[in-house]
Amino acid sequence: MTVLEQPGAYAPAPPPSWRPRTDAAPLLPDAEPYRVLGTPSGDREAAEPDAGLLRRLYAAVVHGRRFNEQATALTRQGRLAVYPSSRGQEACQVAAALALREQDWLFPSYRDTLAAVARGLDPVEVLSLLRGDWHHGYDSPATRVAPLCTPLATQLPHAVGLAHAARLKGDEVAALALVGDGGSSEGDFHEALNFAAVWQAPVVFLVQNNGFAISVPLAKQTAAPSLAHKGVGYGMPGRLVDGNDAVAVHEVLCEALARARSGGGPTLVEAVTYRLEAHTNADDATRYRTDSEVEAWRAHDPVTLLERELRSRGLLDEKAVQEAEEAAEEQAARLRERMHQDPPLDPAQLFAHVYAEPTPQLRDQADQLRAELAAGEETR
Amino acid sequence: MTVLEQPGAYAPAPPPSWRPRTDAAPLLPDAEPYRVLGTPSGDREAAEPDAGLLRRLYAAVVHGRRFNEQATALTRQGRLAVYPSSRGQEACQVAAALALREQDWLFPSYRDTLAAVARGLDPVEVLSLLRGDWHHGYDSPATRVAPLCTPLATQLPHAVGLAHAARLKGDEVAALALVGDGGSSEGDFHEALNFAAVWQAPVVFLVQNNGFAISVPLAKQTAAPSLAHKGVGYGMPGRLVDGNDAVAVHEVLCEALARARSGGGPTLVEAVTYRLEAHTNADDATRYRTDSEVEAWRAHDPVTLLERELRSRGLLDEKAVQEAEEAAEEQAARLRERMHQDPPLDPAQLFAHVYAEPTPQLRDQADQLRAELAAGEETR
Amino acid sequence: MSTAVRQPAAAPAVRKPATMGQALRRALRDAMADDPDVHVFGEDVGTLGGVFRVTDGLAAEFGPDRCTDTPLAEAGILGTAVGMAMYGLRPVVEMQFDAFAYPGFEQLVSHVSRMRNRTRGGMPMPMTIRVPYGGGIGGVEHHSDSSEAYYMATPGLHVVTPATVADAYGLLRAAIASDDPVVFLEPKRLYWSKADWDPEQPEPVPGVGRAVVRRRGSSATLITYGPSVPVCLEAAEGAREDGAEGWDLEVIDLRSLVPFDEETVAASVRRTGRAVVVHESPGFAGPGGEIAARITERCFHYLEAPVLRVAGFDIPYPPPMLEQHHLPGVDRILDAVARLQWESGFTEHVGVGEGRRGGAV
Amino acid sequence: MSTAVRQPAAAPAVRKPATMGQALRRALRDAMADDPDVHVFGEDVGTLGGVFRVTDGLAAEFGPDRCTDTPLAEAGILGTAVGMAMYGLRPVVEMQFDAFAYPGFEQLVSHVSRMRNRTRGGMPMPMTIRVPYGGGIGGVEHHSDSSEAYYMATPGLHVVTPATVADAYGLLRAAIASDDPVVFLEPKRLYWSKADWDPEQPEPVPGVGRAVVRRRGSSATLITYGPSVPVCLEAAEGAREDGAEGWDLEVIDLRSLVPFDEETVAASVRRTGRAVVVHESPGFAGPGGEIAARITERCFHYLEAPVLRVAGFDIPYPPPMLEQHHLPGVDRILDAVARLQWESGFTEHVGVGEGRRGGAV
Ligand SMILES: Cc1ncc(C[n+]2csc(CCOP(=O)(O)OP(=O)(O)O)c2C)c(N)n1
Ligand SMILES: Cc1ncc(C[n+]2csc(CCOP(=O)(O)OP(=O)(O)O)c2C)c(N)n1
Ligand SMILES: [Mg+2]
Ligand SMILES: [Mg+2]
Repeated sequence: MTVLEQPGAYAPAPPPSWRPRTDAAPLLPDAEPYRVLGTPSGDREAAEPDAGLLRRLYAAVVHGRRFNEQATALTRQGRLAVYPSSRGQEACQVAAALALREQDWLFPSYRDTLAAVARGLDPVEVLSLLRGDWHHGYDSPATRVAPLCTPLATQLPHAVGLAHAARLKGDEVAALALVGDGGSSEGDFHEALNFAAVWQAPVVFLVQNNGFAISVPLAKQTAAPSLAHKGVGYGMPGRLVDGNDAVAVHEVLCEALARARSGGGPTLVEAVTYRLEAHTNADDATRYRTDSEVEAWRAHDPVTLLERELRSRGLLDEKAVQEAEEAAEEQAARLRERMHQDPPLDPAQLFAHVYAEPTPQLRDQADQLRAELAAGEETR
Repeated sequence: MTVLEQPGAYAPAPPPSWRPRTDAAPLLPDAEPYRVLGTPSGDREAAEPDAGLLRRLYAAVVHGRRFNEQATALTRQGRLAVYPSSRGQEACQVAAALALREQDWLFPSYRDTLAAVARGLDPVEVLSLLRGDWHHGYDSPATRVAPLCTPLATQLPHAVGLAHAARLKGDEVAALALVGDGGSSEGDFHEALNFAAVWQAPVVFLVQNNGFAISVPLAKQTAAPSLAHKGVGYGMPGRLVDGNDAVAVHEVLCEALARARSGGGPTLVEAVTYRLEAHTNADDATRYRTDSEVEAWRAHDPVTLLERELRSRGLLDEKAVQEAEEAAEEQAARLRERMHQDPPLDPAQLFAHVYAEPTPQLRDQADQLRAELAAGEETR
Repeated sequence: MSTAVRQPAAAPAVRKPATMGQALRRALRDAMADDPDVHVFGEDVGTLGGVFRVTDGLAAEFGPDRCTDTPLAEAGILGTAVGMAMYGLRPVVEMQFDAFAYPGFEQLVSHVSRMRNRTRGGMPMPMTIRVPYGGGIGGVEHHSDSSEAYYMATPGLHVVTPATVADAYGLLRAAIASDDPVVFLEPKRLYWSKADWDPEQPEPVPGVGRAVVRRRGSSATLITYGPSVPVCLEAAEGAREDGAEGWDLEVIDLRSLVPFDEETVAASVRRTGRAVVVHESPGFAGPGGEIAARITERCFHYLEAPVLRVAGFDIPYPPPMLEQHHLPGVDRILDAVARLQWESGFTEHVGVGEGRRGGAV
Repeated sequence: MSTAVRQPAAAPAVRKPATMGQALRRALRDAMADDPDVHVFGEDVGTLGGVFRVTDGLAAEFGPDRCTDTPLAEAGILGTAVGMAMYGLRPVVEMQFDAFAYPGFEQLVSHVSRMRNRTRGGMPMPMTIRVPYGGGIGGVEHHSDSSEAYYMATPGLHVVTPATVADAYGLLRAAIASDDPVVFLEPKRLYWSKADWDPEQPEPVPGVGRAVVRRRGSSATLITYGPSVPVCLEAAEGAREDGAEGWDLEVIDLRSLVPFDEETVAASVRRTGRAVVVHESPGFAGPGGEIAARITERCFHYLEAPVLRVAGFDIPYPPPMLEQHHLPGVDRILDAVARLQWESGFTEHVGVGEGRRGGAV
């Protein structure tokens, strides 16, 4: 058959299967990060944030700030192997925790200890990974907080799978997955967002863009107008929010989570924020950034922003500030005290959970270690 | 230090480091795939395509159509292990090859045999992978065509690295990397596009969206408005083109490649096309798609579209058509004849190129095989 | 749940020829019918029924939510499977070909294999990862890898592979019923192998982790698994006529690489005093090293000769037209058996395997 | 090009204490200075100088185009490195930690290791992949893997690891000079190990692929590499006082796992008649299996006892507070040496390693 025999008129038609699958415009982020704090209420889309919420957020960021300080101090005291501080990102951490309903799930990265704590988990259990007594310390199914995840972006497909499973089971559950700006470059980020959009899974991705992946600034990480612009490429809305504005983050996440729960599909949220401390206590941030940059961000501090809002609305006086700080101090003291106790360690745990049933080989190895330890005891 | 001591006025300012890094609007694709053939010339942005180019494209698609038929026939004759036909995608294949300059590089996938052949490579060498005499048959550095790549999307970072290296060396080289709609879901796609944009590497990504990844239709692959919409998420322009319109594909690729060579950075091009045959000769397409869908696409055949354009412009008469087909037939006959000769096979090659110098172990293994073969000869 | 292999009601056995592919499909079907938490997903497993048709009909029977075509992304498949398992499902995923499981390697090693241990049992990963593996089917590059060495070296994974139609069913049921992740390696070239088999009365297998003696023998033990089992059985038949007085070879089908059934293997080798490990995957740092080392540790004084290995060469898998040279065949196995020092003469200064063919197997 | 290890001009040797990290940095610097095609890139290797500071100062000296911070994506790093090598560059990439190399596994296995073979030598991959590996530094999860088994099982890769300051320099120069891809494993806990070393007159190493006897001995051979070399040397010192009459242990530092230096190892074991393989990575299907099997094949009749293995347990790497129980230490090594059947009594019915501790090492 030659092409000459091909039937049909020379119709100037578009390719048959071409149909834009969705309207792109509503998926694109606004040009400026969404803010509530410090913007005149007339300019705001949403209703005035309610006083109760403001107070809860405030108490939580004050506590969060103190928690970060305490955890960093614990590294100096040899009580934590390492701590990646979220100082400067408390608004994101706290808003993420408070936006969740009881039945929702949180998928944190290694930097999101505070989000788990703000959700009400026992801080000592949350710090297990970073203390090094085990890889993970809390009851994930009971708390609905997945383990703090170290390999970057790998927790994102987990969140998608869990959200999808919940939907298949008919449960009204949403998953909120946290990742960093650096993590957005990993293949797992891409695959997770794509699965989420295709499956219309009830999941929200919160990218905490804190400007750096260890030493690598955002400009070396991406050339995109914003990370939120990645959403349209998956067919999900991308939202840009001021990550130091706890109220704005909370509002955007609540909206996205509600949409997810009601079958509206996933959302990508980019929160623009800043890591005020080094990557971890082991890092030296002066090698890759200037004091003046850090100073500029200190002037946009999430705790201060919130405090001023509350003050300006007459929701906070000196006494309330002091109370919040005392409460935070007290929790820090309790944490310090508990962390200064050596955790119980049982070498037999090394073999206990590799499989549901230890293999014969693992049983032998557990026996060997037990014998070694017993011999060690004897000679002591 | 308490937050109360924090200095600075309560300034309603955006977060300090927030600046949209690029203007998103020019990166977004048009709503409709770009077409030239069949559109009134008054409506066109670019100049009337030149007659010489039209003739070259026409000759190449006619040849390409016949080549695909011949290769598929060779699978039935046991002369190819497998053949993934690009029938229906000849316009993309040919335009990709013809858009390249001498010094540019092509990074094909397993389906892009025809692009390599249209670039002038020896078809027998190009078919080596699919015949199974070796994994790769042509001289890549000399032809500047990377090996046909089987693991999906893995060739994309190679193209980025090569383009980046060329730029570092000061050479005016661009790389054109081909991938399918299915391949766009892989993490390597994401990582490659991101590296390309950050490095402003001279590379163009051509996604041949043929509607299917084996049996999986595009709707199960992505929820995006179009694959071209992924560009903005990396900070590179996304272009949408009618993939059956050889002139349009050629124009868009030439423009993108020129921009790449001159330091303007990468481009993502989505060509909307269709795979008229099954995934490979081993596949049964009736399991997952209807005849009527295929028929609709036959009415938008890339060879017919081009032929009619040439005819309507008086560039093609009966005689020229016949000549083109005779030339294609002749090349097919030569290919058939050559492919019916058994390729030279040397088992020693198994060990020759694993390392620059075979390890002692490999030398022993090569000796072993040689001895076995010699023993086999004797007993015969 | 973990041992919920369906016990079919007694009925007159109807044993008809079935292929391994059919037995695998039946195992998936029965597992899905028995447990609504079993979900099958992967590339082309739905409408198409998989490129090897192992999932054929499942989407039609159980709907697209139970048997789902995913986007084309292996890390995404394994990663979402982790999340689904976290929520209590029992995912059964398909990697389309061995080499196409590699993009998911991080999810497999860093999460699938470690989640139970990480969470001290709080979040088990009852997941089955089906991987068609091995060569001999004329596949072009990346379609014939034997990747078992990678999985064996990853604590937390079970690694299982059937060699018979009956085991294909039984092992896959056991894998899906396991509360641990199982890498289920399907020998591609045995998909079309046939045996008389009654789908209504499938033989149970004794869970994951038990080897089986496929042929009794007294001269030496061939230890193998998956696609090499039929080859070893053929070699054992050939060995009767071979050698000075003929060898009577025992053949062990490991079925499970992890856990490794040391008892069965050691008992055999102690009896025969000689052993050859046979597999397709490259010899260097392949399964055979572990197996030979382990046998030697446990049976040293029973060994008349070192444990030898017949394996694929230490090369990337060859193109179709050369693969027959790579695959361990009957002759190569019998050559190795012949080198098991039958004369029992200890050669001063020349270790076994020192000779021309020494390093190769 | 391929052997362009700089021969420094003769000068009076100034041997000052240097760390392994410094020697590695110096090797990178010298390689970059000698060959403009050597490009270093990876996560945080530029401005920061790498999380272990091995690339410190390179971006300043050679500019950001020669020492480049990449986006955070390991497959992207390895994949672009393949493309750069195709264009004639010699990429030296860093994977930040062992476990974070896994996302790049497909690029490594399917392309880096196979490109030369695929193109019949037309497109070699002169690439060095630096991977900090192993534990003992108190790292939290995913920061202490020993992933060498995966690389060893991948034909087409060289796998190399230094144990001394001098070798760190010499082997890294050799790796970069190699026209083949080299996975260069850097023992994390030896980064800060010190030795007197003259950066102006670095000792050459005899290319990639040669083991070295670090300590002469006659009773038995310890075969090891990387982070376990100092432990084995310490064990050897301890062994003098241990046992009935004290053991005089030979210690071999393999330096290169691929190619594997069979000659050096076999010569030693034939002399001593006993051997223990020591490494941190899990024992099951780990490097020790291959090494023990290979020694046994070649030295069977010289062996007084089976080759034993002391390795990490078959578990995911433990959290910092428990890692000392996992790491092969002096006592565990000496225990294994003690089990090398010094009484030479053949125990009927009980194979070696049958006892309580049998399966573990
Ligand atoms: C797959 C992987 N690669 C590399 C690392 C090492 N690493 C740990 S944190 C980090 C930077 C992460 O940056 P970002 O995602 O922006 O999160 P942030 O630390 O700023 O919260 C890197 C490279 C890792 N954990 N996982
Ligand atoms: C990493 C990887 N996973 C799976 C496959 C198996 N496979 C080969 S082709 C194909 C479909 C590819 O679809 P698409 O990218 O749209 O390209 P097309 O075949 O339509 O040209 C699949 C799944 C592969 N080659 N590589
Ligand atoms: Mg960051
Ligand atoms: Mg396609």
